[in-house]
Amino acid sequence: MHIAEGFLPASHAVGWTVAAAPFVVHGARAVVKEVRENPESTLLLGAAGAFVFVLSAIKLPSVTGSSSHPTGTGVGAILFRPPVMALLGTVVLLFQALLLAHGGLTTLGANAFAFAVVGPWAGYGAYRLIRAFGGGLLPGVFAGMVLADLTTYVTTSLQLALAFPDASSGLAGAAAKFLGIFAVTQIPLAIGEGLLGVLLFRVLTVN
Amino acid sequence: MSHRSLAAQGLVVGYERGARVLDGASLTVPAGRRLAVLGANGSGKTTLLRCLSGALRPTAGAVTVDGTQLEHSRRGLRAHRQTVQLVLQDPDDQLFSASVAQDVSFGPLNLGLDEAEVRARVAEALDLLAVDHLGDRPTHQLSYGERKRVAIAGAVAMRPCVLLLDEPTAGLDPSAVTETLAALARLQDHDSTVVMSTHDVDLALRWADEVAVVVDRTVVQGRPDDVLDDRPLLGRARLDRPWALAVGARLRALGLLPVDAIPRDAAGLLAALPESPAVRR
Amino acid sequence: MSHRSLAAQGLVVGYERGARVLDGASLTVPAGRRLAVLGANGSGKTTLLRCLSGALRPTAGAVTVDGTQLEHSRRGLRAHRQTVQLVLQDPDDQLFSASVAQDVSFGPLNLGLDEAEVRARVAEALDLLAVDHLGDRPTHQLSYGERKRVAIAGAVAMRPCVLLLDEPTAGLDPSAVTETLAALARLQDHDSTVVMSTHDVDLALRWADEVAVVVDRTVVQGRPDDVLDDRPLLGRARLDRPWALAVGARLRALGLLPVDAIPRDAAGLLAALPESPAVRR
Amino acid sequence: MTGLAVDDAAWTSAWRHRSPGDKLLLCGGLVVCALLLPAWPGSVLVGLVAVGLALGPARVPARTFGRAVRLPLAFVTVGALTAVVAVDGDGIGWAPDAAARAGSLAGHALAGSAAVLLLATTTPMSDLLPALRRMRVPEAVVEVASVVYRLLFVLLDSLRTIREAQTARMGYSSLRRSYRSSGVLAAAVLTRSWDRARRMQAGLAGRGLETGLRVLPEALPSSRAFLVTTGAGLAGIVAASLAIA
Repeated sequence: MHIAEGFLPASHAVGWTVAAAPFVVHGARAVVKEVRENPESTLLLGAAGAFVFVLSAIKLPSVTGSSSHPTGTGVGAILFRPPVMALLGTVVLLFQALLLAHGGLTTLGANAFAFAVVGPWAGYGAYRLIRAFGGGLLPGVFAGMVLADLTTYVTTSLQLALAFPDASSGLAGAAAKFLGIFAVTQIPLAIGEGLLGVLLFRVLTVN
Repeated sequence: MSHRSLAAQGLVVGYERGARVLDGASLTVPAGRRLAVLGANGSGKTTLLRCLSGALRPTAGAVTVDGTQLEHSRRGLRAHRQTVQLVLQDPDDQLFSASVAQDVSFGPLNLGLDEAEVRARVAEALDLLAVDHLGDRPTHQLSYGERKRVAIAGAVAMRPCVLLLDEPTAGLDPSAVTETLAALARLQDHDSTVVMSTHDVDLALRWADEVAVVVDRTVVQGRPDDVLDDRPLLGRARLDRPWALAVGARLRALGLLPVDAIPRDAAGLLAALPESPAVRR
Repeated sequence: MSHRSLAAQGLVVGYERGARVLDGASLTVPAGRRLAVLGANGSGKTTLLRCLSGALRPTAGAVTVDGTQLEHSRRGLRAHRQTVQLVLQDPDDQLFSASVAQDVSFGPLNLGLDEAEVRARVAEALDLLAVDHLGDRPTHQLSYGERKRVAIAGAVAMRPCVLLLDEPTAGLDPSAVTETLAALARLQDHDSTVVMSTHDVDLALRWADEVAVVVDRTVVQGRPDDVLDDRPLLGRARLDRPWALAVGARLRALGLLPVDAIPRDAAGLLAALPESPAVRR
Repeated sequence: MTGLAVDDAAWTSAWRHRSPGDKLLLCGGLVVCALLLPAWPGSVLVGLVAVGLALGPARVPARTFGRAVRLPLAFVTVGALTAVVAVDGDGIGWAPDAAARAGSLAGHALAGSAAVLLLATTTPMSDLLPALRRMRVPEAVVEVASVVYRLLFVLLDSLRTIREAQTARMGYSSLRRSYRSSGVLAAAVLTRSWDRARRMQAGLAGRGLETGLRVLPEALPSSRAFLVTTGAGLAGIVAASLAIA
């Protein structure tokens, strides 16, 4: 779930945009360099971005029957590395805002920070850590996908808490509220996304 | 598995973008007979087949199997899927597993059959489609024609009573068309009723026992030599008149063919014509 | 833009997986004449066209334009591209932009033309293909046939002297085939020599001035009514004999057609046959 | 092919041939007003203007607009309620001014969402992306984004078809099977995306891919009357808000 247009106060919207900018610009540089050396990679990167967009259209099956969609940034970070994902993730967010009314333009910075920066880096970090300690590909993918999904929602919750501190218990209380609503409920879905990632990579590695 | 009669009455399908795709379309697939669904691209052929298969729920109208109406409930659809299977035109969007055998086993596995039974179904389906030699090949290495037949095998492994095929011969070369038609004949003998959609009127005339033309959001059904000789209808449907009907009519008028001879293809026409009275070179 | 003569001599193309695709294939595209390249799926038609377009470098052999040999240098390829354009079978392989007009502008822009000239080329190409009404429609809302014609427009906007089309009519319904053929005729009048590959022998007989059959890794070129009547050759090429040649031969033998009449389609056959001697109903 | 409702609306809207720059200015102005002006009456005015323009002169189907606004509405409802609930050691209660704060939050967000939606339902992405170029976004990034826009429809189409084929073969008849099928589906779409990119490389090589994916945007000239009206309208909203608030 991305933060809707107009929901964040202007100062927060600007602040998060500034925070996300270095990562996105870094990603853009990587993309520009890649494309300059190899013009065909425009198509490959475009296909990667389209894949991440479309992945979020897959319904995660859930026990309760309510449906939810994967963020897809974990698999993107593992396949394309976090810098590229920072850019592709932002492009995907722009498309989600303008094609699905999911997210917004002034909240693009805040959403990019959660979805295209924190999620991919956390997921990629978890994946590398597990691989480095001798874990297999699939456990690495599982941890990467779960963490990318979960940290995205935790970041979004904290962004909201920062913007709307609780009237009586302040920041901590607000964090508890938003985490409770947006992140804790996400835990089973994050695990679902991890499972999806494992199944996806299992199919890919069999090929 | 046995031949079943599938029918649709008064189907109405409206797309969100405004215009209706089907508006009161009715169709009967007689058990055990070959039905060709004809129509130009965009006429609604695929929509009609998707309604028949249960994949698309019409706004109004009913789909029936041996008279029993299809319910769009979980349970109703599950039963329907074991009776009717649809194979779409593009095989690439239906082959989603790594190897041919794996892909064909997808349906039987989901039916909860045991391993031996799944293997038997896969072997049977590959055999019926004459692609048993491809069993352990990766799907992406197959030619277009092979992929099309493997996609059909995936549906056949569900042992459907009625098999709906959307443009099974489109894009195939003549020998692949011949092989596909031979496979369909085997399926028919194996008690699956086969329906195919096509815009190839010559093929429809040659193959079908009955044709259904999708035109003006509805369906006109009848005998191939009647319906495909109806020029105003064909004009509205943006289809051609099969050459064999045009040439056959003239040759009958010339007295070269018996008045009741309606050849359906070149071989039939040549067989019906008298041998040459002239000296052969 | 003017008609040019494109030719290939002794092309050898070997795939990594072992077997050769072409082995000594030669072909001449006479300037301003319609050439149909015929072959079963997998025969090497597409490979041949890709060699002619410069997209694929043959292991041995040469491609020439008006006698000048194609160099596979950056510079040589760039010059070749302005003379010869290839349109692939699947339009989705060539349409990368969601806006039809933007997609068609891609080629002319790469030629370094100024904006006004690019706009003129885009308008001309859309007009020649009779898809000018689609200019501001998104690619993803177009039908398959419309996408195919827009993909051709993308190549036509480069104003090629020779246009190579891989299966331009595959998957199209009769009216879309008619429209595509009409567009090709306009291109021909507009001084582009048109080559199409197909496995539809009836279409090749009807359309082509010359045919080239890709068979056994090489090419047999000649007049349609000769080459497509060569049954041993067609057998090796896994192609059918066009019905019009088979039926025409019998009717000539029966004395119903003049000895020199070789009808190429139903209309030609009916026109060449005598009017009915019998009383019409 | 079935597309996305908002995108379909953009391609057929009566404002399709208006300059994307003009529409960006209008919608951007409305978004800023929604964000900065007091919710009463600023957000209300912005919301009314955005919806009025979309359903009126731009002729966006009301159904499309209404459906698209559901997603932000859900977020705003949950988010605003959470923001105005107070928690402390004693338990949960409403924060002071809960109703007013929730109303203001919802007002800003819904007005802003309506303004963005006005842009989204009148301007296809392929008109907007060239505008990014003028905002000094690197050419390569704009080209990647335009390929994303084209391919996402191709992949969405594959996704829908594959899912339909899986469903027909009972792939979603239990939770376990649903998971397995979804994994296979995701992998299949990923391989399709690679395959598509590879095939497009071959397909575009002959048209000069080595110099990038430059295209010529349609000539959609700016309208002075539109700009003047936009300026006056935005000024009016600001003035009215400051006067009333």
